[in-house]
Formats: sequence, C-alpha cells, structure tokens
Amino acid sequence: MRVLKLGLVQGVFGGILGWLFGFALVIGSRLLLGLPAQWNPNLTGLAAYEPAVVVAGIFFVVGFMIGVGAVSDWLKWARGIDTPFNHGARIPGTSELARYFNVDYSHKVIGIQYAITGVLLLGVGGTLAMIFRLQLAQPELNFVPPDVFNTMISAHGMIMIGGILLGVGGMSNYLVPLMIGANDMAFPRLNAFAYWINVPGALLLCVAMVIGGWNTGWTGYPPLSAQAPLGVQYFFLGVFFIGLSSILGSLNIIVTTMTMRSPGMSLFRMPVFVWSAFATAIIQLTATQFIGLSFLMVLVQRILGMGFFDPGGPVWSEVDKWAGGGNPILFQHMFWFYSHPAVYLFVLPGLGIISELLPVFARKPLFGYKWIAMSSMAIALVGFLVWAHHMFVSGMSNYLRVPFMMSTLLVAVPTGVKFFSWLGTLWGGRIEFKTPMLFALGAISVFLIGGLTGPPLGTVATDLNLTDTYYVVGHFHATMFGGFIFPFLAALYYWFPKATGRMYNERLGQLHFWLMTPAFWVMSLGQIFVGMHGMRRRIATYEVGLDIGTAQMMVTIAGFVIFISVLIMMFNLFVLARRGQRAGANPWRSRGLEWQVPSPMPEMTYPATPVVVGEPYDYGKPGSIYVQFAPAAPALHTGASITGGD
Amino acid sequence: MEHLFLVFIALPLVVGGAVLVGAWLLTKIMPGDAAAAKAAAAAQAAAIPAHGPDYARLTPRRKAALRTGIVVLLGLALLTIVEFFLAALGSTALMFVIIILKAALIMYFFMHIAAVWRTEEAH
Amino acid sequence: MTAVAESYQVQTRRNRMGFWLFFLSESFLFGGLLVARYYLWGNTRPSMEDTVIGPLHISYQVIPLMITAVLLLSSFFMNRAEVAIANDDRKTFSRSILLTVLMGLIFLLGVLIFEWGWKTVDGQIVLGRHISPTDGVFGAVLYGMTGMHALHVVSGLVLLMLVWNLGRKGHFSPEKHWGVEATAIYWHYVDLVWVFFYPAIYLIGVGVHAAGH
Amino acid sequence: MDQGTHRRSYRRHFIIVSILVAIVAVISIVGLWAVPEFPSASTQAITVNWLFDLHLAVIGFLFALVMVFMLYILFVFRRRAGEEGDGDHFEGNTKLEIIWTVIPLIVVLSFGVIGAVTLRDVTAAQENEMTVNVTAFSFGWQFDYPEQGVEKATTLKLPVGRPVHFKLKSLDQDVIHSFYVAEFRVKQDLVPGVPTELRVTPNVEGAYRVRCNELCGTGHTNMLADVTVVSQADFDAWVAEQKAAVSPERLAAMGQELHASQGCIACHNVTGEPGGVGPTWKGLYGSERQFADGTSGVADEEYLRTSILASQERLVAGYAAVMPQNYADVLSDQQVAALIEYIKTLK
Repeated sequence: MRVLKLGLVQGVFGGILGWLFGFALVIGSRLLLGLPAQWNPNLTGLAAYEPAVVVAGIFFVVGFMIGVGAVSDWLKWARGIDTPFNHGARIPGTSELARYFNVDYSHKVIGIQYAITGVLLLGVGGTLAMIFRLQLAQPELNFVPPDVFNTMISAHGMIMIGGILLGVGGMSNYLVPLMIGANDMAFPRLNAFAYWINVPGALLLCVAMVIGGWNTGWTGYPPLSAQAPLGVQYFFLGVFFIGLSSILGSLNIIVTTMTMRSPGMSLFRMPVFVWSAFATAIIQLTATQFIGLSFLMVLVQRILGMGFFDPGGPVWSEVDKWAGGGNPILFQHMFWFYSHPAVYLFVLPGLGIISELLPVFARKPLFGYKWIAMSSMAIALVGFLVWAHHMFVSGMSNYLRVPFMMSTLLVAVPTGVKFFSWLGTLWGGRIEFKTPMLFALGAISVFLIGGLTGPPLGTVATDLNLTDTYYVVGHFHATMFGGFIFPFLAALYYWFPKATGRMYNERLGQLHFWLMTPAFWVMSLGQIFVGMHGMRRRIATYEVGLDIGTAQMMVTIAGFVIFISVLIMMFNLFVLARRGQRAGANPWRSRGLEWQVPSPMPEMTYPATPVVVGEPYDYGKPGSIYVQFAPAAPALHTGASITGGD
Repeated sequence: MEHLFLVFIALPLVVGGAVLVGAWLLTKIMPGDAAAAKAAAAAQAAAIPAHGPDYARLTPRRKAALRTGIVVLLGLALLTIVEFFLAALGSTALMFVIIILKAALIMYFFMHIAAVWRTEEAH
Repeated sequence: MTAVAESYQVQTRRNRMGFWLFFLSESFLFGGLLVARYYLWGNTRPSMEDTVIGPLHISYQVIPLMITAVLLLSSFFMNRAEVAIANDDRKTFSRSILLTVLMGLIFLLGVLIFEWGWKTVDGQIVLGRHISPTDGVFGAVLYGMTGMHALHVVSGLVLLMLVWNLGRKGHFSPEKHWGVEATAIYWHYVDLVWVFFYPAIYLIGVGVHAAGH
Repeated sequence: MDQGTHRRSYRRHFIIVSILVAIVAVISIVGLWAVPEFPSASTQAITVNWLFDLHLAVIGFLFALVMVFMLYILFVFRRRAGEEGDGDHFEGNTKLEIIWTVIPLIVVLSFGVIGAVTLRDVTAAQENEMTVNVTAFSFGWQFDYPEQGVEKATTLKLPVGRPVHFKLKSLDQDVIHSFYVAEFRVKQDLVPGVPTELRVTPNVEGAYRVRCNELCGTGHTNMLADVTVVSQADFDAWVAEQKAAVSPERLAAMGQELHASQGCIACHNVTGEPGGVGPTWKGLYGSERQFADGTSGVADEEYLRTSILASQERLVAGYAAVMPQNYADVLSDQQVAALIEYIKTLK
C-alpha cells in the first residue's frame, strides 16, 4: 500500500505506539512498586489514570516525530553519519502530492503544509463556532449542555489560535526566503521539525475534546483548570508543542533574515513584510516560553500536587509552615505575558501583507516605508509592556493599573502610523480592485473596528464595565479578522498564481469578498452591541429579559454567511483553479524578487543570485530597478531586471 | 514516599533509558542505513591517533587557553565563595552584582559570545 | 535534487546565531521560573535543618555549595575539551569530556538525592521526605526550578556522550568541530542558569524552617 | 499630467475630502451617541458612561477620518477603463509622519490622564459607607451584612443612595468568579486566596442582577443573584424580617429560592427527569437509596443533611463525586433546614 508509506500515516502509527508505550510504562512502574494502577479510585475511565495519560501524551508526540521521520537525520548525525541535503521528492516513484504528506525540507513545501494545516484548523474551529452560535441565536436555548458548550468555546478559542499560528508560520516560511532572495531557510531540517510537531500538537488539542473536554476557556486560568476534567491536560500539552514549533520556527526566521539576504539588500531595502515577520519572530521566540511554562505549572500542579496556584493554607506573608501560599494571579501574569504579545504576533504579519499589497495594486511607492517598518518593531516592543491590562479586574494591585493603562494606550500610536501611511500610499495611485486588493482594503476597514474599540478597553474605568463581556468578543474578533484572516486570504489569492502557476476565478473571488466583508461588519458590530447590553462572555445561554435576541440572531446569520463564503473560496482555489488560466511569471506586475522567476517556481528558486540595486516599492519612477540577477549566471528570462512603470 | 522515589528518580532514569534504547533501535531499523552504518564502523576501525597533524604547531595556543581557563575558574570560585558568605548581609542587590559578574565571565570566556558577531573563522 | 551547498564556515556562523537565539528563548523559560520564585517566595526561602551523620555535623548550606562547585569545575573541563579539539589534542579532549560527564553526574545525583530525597533519621541517611513537591509553594518552586534545570543537565549529558563517541571515531578537526562547540556552549549555558538559580534558591531571602520538622 | 496640475488637484481633493470627513464625523458621533444605552443605576456608572461617550466621540471621528478618506481615495484614484501605467511617485513625507505620530501621542496621553482621574473617581472611598461581604462559590452568591447582623443572605438588598463597600472573596478551594451588576457598570474578580474589594453607590431603585462574569465551570451561565435597590425604610424592614424566626411553609419557599440561587438546579432537577448530574429531588424524601459503597438506607432528614454538607460520605451509586464539599461554609443552618423542608414538599 502506497498510502501506508506516507510519513503522516507512519507518524500516526508511531504516535499510537508511543502513547501505548508511555501509558504502559507508567502503569507498569506503579504495579511493579506495588501501588494500585488507579490514582483516584473515585473517578472512572481514563481520568483515574491521569498522570499516565499525560506521560502517554508526551510519548505520543515523540512517537509521532520518530514515525514521521522528522528526526531521522539528527539521529544519524548523532551516530556520525552525514546525510545529504535533499531538495525534491525523497521517495522515488511517488507523486509530487506525496511530498506534502512526508517530511520535506523545501521551505515552499513546508510553507504550504503550514498554510493548509492552518486552514484546516481554522475550519474545525469555525465549525465549532457555527454549532454554538446556533444555541446563542435565541435566548434560553439549551440543546448544547453547559459542559459541552464550555468545551466547545474553549476548543474554538485555542484551535483558532493554533490555526492562526500555523497560518502565520505558513506566510513567513513561504515568503521570507522568497522575498530576501534565498533558496531556503537557514535550518531546513529544523524547519521541517517545527512544522511537523504542530501535527501531533493539533491532534492532542482535538483529542482533548473527547477525553472529557475542558471547561476553562482558552485562557485556562487556575484554580478552574486545576479542577477541570481530564481534557485540559491534552489542551496544555497541545499548546505546549505548538508553542515549541513557534519558538523553533521563529529562530529560523530570524537567522534567515539576518544572514541570508541577497547581496545589496540592506535592512531598509527588505520588503516590508519581512520586517513584520522579523518583529513577529522576536515575540514568538521569547514570549512563547511563558505560556508553555504557565501551562506546564498547572499540569504539574494537577499530577504532582505542586501548589503554584493553590491558595489553600496560609498565605506566604505568614510563613511558619510550608503548606499553601499559591497565588492564582501569578498564572495570569505569566499567561498574559505571552498571550497579549501573541495578539500582535497574529496581526503583524497580516499588517505586513497589507503594506505589501497596497503599493502593487495602487502602482505607487509605499508611503513612509521606514515608518511602517519601525512601527512594526515598536508594536512588538511596546507589546511586551502591556500584558496586565487583561487583569484590571483580577485583583491585581491598584497602583499597577495606571502604568499599564498608559502603555496600552501607547500601542495606538504606531498602529495609527500604519493606518495613515496606508492612506498616503493609496493617495494619487491608479488603484486596481483585484481580489487580493479587495481583501487588503477590507482588512483595513475591519481592523479599524478592532482598533477603535480598543481604547475603551484600555482605560480602566470603562474596562471595569466592558471586560469579559461580548464587547471584548467583538473587539477581539474584529482585530483577528482585520489583522489576520482578511490579510491571510489576500495573501492566499495574491500568491496562489505564483505557487501553482494557475489563476483562480476572479468572479468567485470577488463574490467571496462581497459576502464576507458586510457579514463580518454585521457580526462584529452585533457582538459589540450585545456586549454593551448585558451579554457576558462564555455563557451557554442568556435571559429573555435582556432583549438582545434579534441582535444575536443577526450575529449568528452573519457568522453563517462568513462560513459559506469561505466554502466558496475553498471551491474556487481547490477545485476550479485546477483548470484555471495559466498565470505567467508576474500577473500583478510586482517588483518583488519572487515575481521575476517563472510560476510555479523551480525547486531552487534563484539559480542565479539576485542582486538588489534599488528600492522595493519604486512604482511610477521611470527606469527604477529593484533587482538584477548576477551576471555570472544566465538570466532566467528576458528582462531579468524589471522596471517600475512604463 | 515511594511516590517521590518513583516520580523523581526511577521514572526519569527508566524513561531516559527507554528513549535512548528506542532511538538506538529505530536508527537500526531505519531503511537504507545498513551501508552507512557499516562505513561508519569501518572508519572507526581505522586507528585514530591521539593527536592531530597540527598538534605541535598549536601547543602555544593550547597553553594560553589553559591559563585563561584556570584564571576564569579561579575567578568564578572566588566570586562563589564571596557570594556564599555575603548572603548573610541580606542584600539582594549585592547578590545580583555578583551574579552578573559570574554570568559575564562565563558568557565571555567559556561561551565565546563575541564569536556570534565574528564573520571570519579564527581557527 | 540540487543541494543548497554552503561552506562549513557559513553554516557554522548560522548555527552559532541560531543556538544563541535558542539560549535567549530558554532564558525566558528560566526567567519565568525566577519570576515565580520571587512572586511566591518574596523575601523568604525554605531552610532545612542541619544534618548530623555520626560524628559529622554538616550545615545544610554546605551541600548546595558543593554541588555548585562541582558544576563550575565541570564547566572548566568542558572548556578544556573544546580548546583541545580546536588545537588538535584528541587525547585531552576525550579525557576532559569524560571528566565533565562525571562531574555532571555528580551534580545530578546531588540534586536528585541530597536535594530531593535525603533525610537523616538518628544519624542514618534515608531516602524520603526532605522537602516534597506538595509542600506548598516552597516545595513547588524548589522542585520546579531544580527539576527544569536537571532536565537540561540530563540532555547536556546525552550530548556530551554523543560528542565523546564521535570524537573517539575521529569526527572532529580543528577546522570542523561545530558539534563540540555546540555541546560546550550548551553545557556552559546550563552552568550559567545555575549561577542565577543557586543564590535565588539558597542564599537570597530569610530562611524559613518548616513547622514540625 | 505634469507636476503642477497634480498639486492643484491634490489640494482640491484634499479640501473636498476634509469637508466630507467633517460631515460624516458629526453624523457618526451623533449616531453613536443615539444608540440606546443599557440602563444604569449607580453614581460610578455616571463616570463610566461619561468616559465611554468621550471615547465614542473619538471613535466616531477617527472612523469617519479613515473610512471616508479611504473610500474617497478609492473612488477618485481608481484605475479607469483602458488606463495603463503607474500612480504618482512620492515616497513619503517626514513632516506628515511626525504630525500623525505626535498628535495621536498627545491624544493618547490625555486619555491616559483622563483614565487615571476617572479611575480614582470610580474607586474612591466614600463617607458613610456600608460594608457588605460577598462570598462566591460554585455556583452561587452569598451576602453578609456585618453592620446589620444579617448573615448568608442569598439576594442582595441595598438602600438607595448609600455608598456600599463590597469586600469580596471566593472560597479557598473554589475557583475565580467575578461580581458584575451591569447596571452598576463596574466589576471585580473574586480570587481564592486574594481578598478584593469594590465600591458602588446605587442611585436608582429597581431590580437588577449579579452575574458571574468569569467562566467558572458548568453552572457559570446560571450563577446569578437578584439585586434590589430599595428605599432606606424598605431596607430596614427587610433586615428586621431576615432576623425573625420563620414558619415551615416560609422555610420551604426559601428552600425553593435557594435551589435556584445556589445553583443546586444545575445538577438536581425537581421534575423527576432522569439523567441529571446528581439525583433528582422529586420523590427523594423517604425513598430507599443505594450507596456507592454497597450499603443502602432511607432518605430521612439526617441523610439529607449529610448529603448537602458532605455528599461524598454517602454517595449514591451511579453518580460521580462532583458535588462541592463546601456547603457547610456556604449555607447557614437555617438555609440547610430550608432546603430539607423544600425537598420534603417534592412528593
């Protein structure tokens, strides 16, 4: 069977074997020591064997990674065997498609693997949302029981975040080497490892829903998460491994950007997306450790009784005993130290995509390139100083509220610079409304809602009212859609011809946009409205007396319209485009490096070294050249250097 | 208390051992490896001399490096002892000064942090 | 099927930068543990009773100082091993690596047994409750910090054994020994973390004795 | 077009779009202010509403600025049919960038100052405060009035116009809850091990609800308690009534209220439907119970008391041990008696 030879399938087998091994190991050691196999005789099913289940989950990931072959080369190195660096189909006689189910070192394959897995996860999360939105469409519906509802919203949150992280990884893995003129990333094997560890991580997240679920929301605050059903452990593990992928992937991006740029590409001649990917990578590299650590601490509190967050017993100020003293607030600090900058790492690549697309379709230079590039860095750095604004009502010390309010509001400044610079870019252009451009513009409008609803949450007095209501849900979804989903879709449409050599159906693309954008506006404004009228966050149903049924119904309907419009996109890209027009090397007349080579790109994108000799966005300046291919190597196609304008 | 022993001593050792054995087994059964493994074994069979060809030429550099190493070690030891006794003063700030000094010694001399910015290999 | 061919020097430079970024990332992990320590312990720390074994009276503070000294010494030998391989002295390399491993093991056993599992009853050493992870925040943070560090020591030991084995087979030369360099800076990094952890756990703050111990 | 014509038409476009922005800004600010507001009932709410309206004005203006500007540009500078070529070439304008960095910075800093002042107003201690101790548990609320001597009330009664100082806590083995009365416009988490506080001065008589605002598990949705703001006279009468002895009928009625307000309803129905998290209460009193440890017994008053206060001692076969074990802290003796009286009535 050829299917059985696929890395993915072997990985799943390896994972299952690893799980059984880990489970048997722990239970076996217990029995050997003469202890009962069950930890807690009051519980039934897997929950009674919680520590064994956790260890088994870790071995599941180890088994998966060995089975899929992501560590084979390293194991060989450890034994002193050098391995060739293969670029291309690894198993002779298998199809091109099979590359995507095996460990492959090409950054283009890995980028697409990331993107597709991301879209799949977003699909799973979206479907969950559709189910519980049905219950919320009208007051006092109860067909989803509260525990299932809680599991679904928690899973929706974290699976969507996983999907976004994978989407971000897809964009930066695929685009950064292309844009800086490199043939691959600095560490291709690490790149493959970083992608593949997401798969068992995502599987653990999904399995968590069926082994008891968890009722904590995606934030997983203890003490609730310390008392939640078994599923919370696989939620922790899943996030932990996806976080590991973030760290390794971003390390790769930073080294690639720092060391592999084409000759002549100084930092301020990089495409602006690379700047935002770089800023993102800095956040991912450092802050991610904190969410991993905070979840790990709850995990060990559950299985080993280490009371980091368990307030039982005397508080630490009266330490005459060693018992108790845990503090749930510590978790919130550690959690948000990652999870707030995380929001910026979701949106920065998206904002980079907008900045990348506007000049191409307006045929104009990017207005204030350096300001846009630096505002990404500013957002990333200020983002580290604002985490506690999620905790204004948490019982955090009162005097800390004011400085965090100030730093939070400061984020508005670099974000404003981006908005105004975009307007400056559009002004005086010859704007063309192709699908990618529509999505970039839609992103601006949607991100505007997200951005403008932010300051009321930043000032403490209004936040006391609004926090943890549906207002936050509306704000957050607008930020995520405007900052990630819309630009991600724009990027999908924009680079689709480059990756596949085929054009998507423009008319369906436009239909997708015109369904999705108004629907999103309705959804987002509806959520904000109900939030201001007494709708709390994360409740399974609401009272008739609140009188928000109509608005909720509109939110649900709008949600379904968005869902359907995404299905249209899937049909367009995955079915129709197979027979689409040939795209040609540069359908958008872009100045970017990757558009100067044929579509689809050759295995080694740049056989001739590209040499950067000009500015990246000099549209409209006669005779301006961005890149020349090294004269020593043969030119790839006529007009290897390009001119902006006519 | 058996729990403690199990979780913190027996389990890590057993798990670590199992991982190593498993990884070793996997490298054995990995396809296409037999030839490479044989070649590696053959390379090992060839006697490796105790010193490389440039041993004599590089002797001054080794000696200089050994001197640096000893001085750094003595410095670290001294700082640690000072730290140990100054702890009684209860000054956290002072402790941090010593910590930073020790960290700087290790990062500069042992970890060669400067090498990150070096573009030419200085071997 | 073209290989992305880069010279060993170029790839080593990238590796080095990547490894340091990895350390930067890890320092946030260990920094998080330090944050937890200062948040939960404040200006206190657990203090255990001094130990009497037969005629010997050992101040509890001496044992952590000893294992710290062993770790620092292992770092010295690691440095010596790296210098040796970079200057064509394979014999010293092998010996120094083995010494490093030995000291690493002593450190690890020091943590596992003296830290985690040791108590004296009537002058006899018994494995058992010294301070356990369930002893409130003191146990939790102590085990969290030493545990996470011990995990890195174990992985460092594995790396050391690997490069020792490869060195034995003659894999490294003065020009090409990134494997040794990586292991060396990893081992020094583990040491570096302990430089921060040792005072945080044993020296800073007022010692608090457990009631009833 | 040569450079000169461009400059002139830019100026013309800029003037037109500025006028449009001004008009739309006024419309959107007025429109945003006209959106019906959720009723408010405290002096703190006045400050919060004022600050929010200020935010709305800025939001309305910025929304108009960006959206109108963008739509106008998209219309005027669109690529017309048959038009080839690129747009005008200019790469930026440092003066403009500085302007739109500095002005937002000033606005943001002023909002920071305003935010700090309003925060002080909202949290400031008042004279003549009445203390109410609030205890949250999964899934219910309990209110103690130390000054009036009323303990473990299940609904919150407040005299109108009197500043209230809530001292909030969640039980040590419980989870985080959040005290939120939407009409009061302020909320505060109740964290196990970390005492917190909140100040509210109710200023409109009426019936409201405390809603738990931090996800706390299965019963989170229904973790509600009634709040009534009444005149001082009615409040005094209520205090007197709370302290008086009560009849069995009154007890049973109280029990019925407790069943809903303490969250019993999340697991124990009174309709006799099977499949709940815990046993139904219908026909419970006097029935034969099979316990998890294999023994059995009759559900008498003593059994019911044990089941409420320490359910795991006599766990009924077929049910998981998930019932909170903290009801001895949460319920007064009278309330336990009320629940038992209520169960007795469910034949």
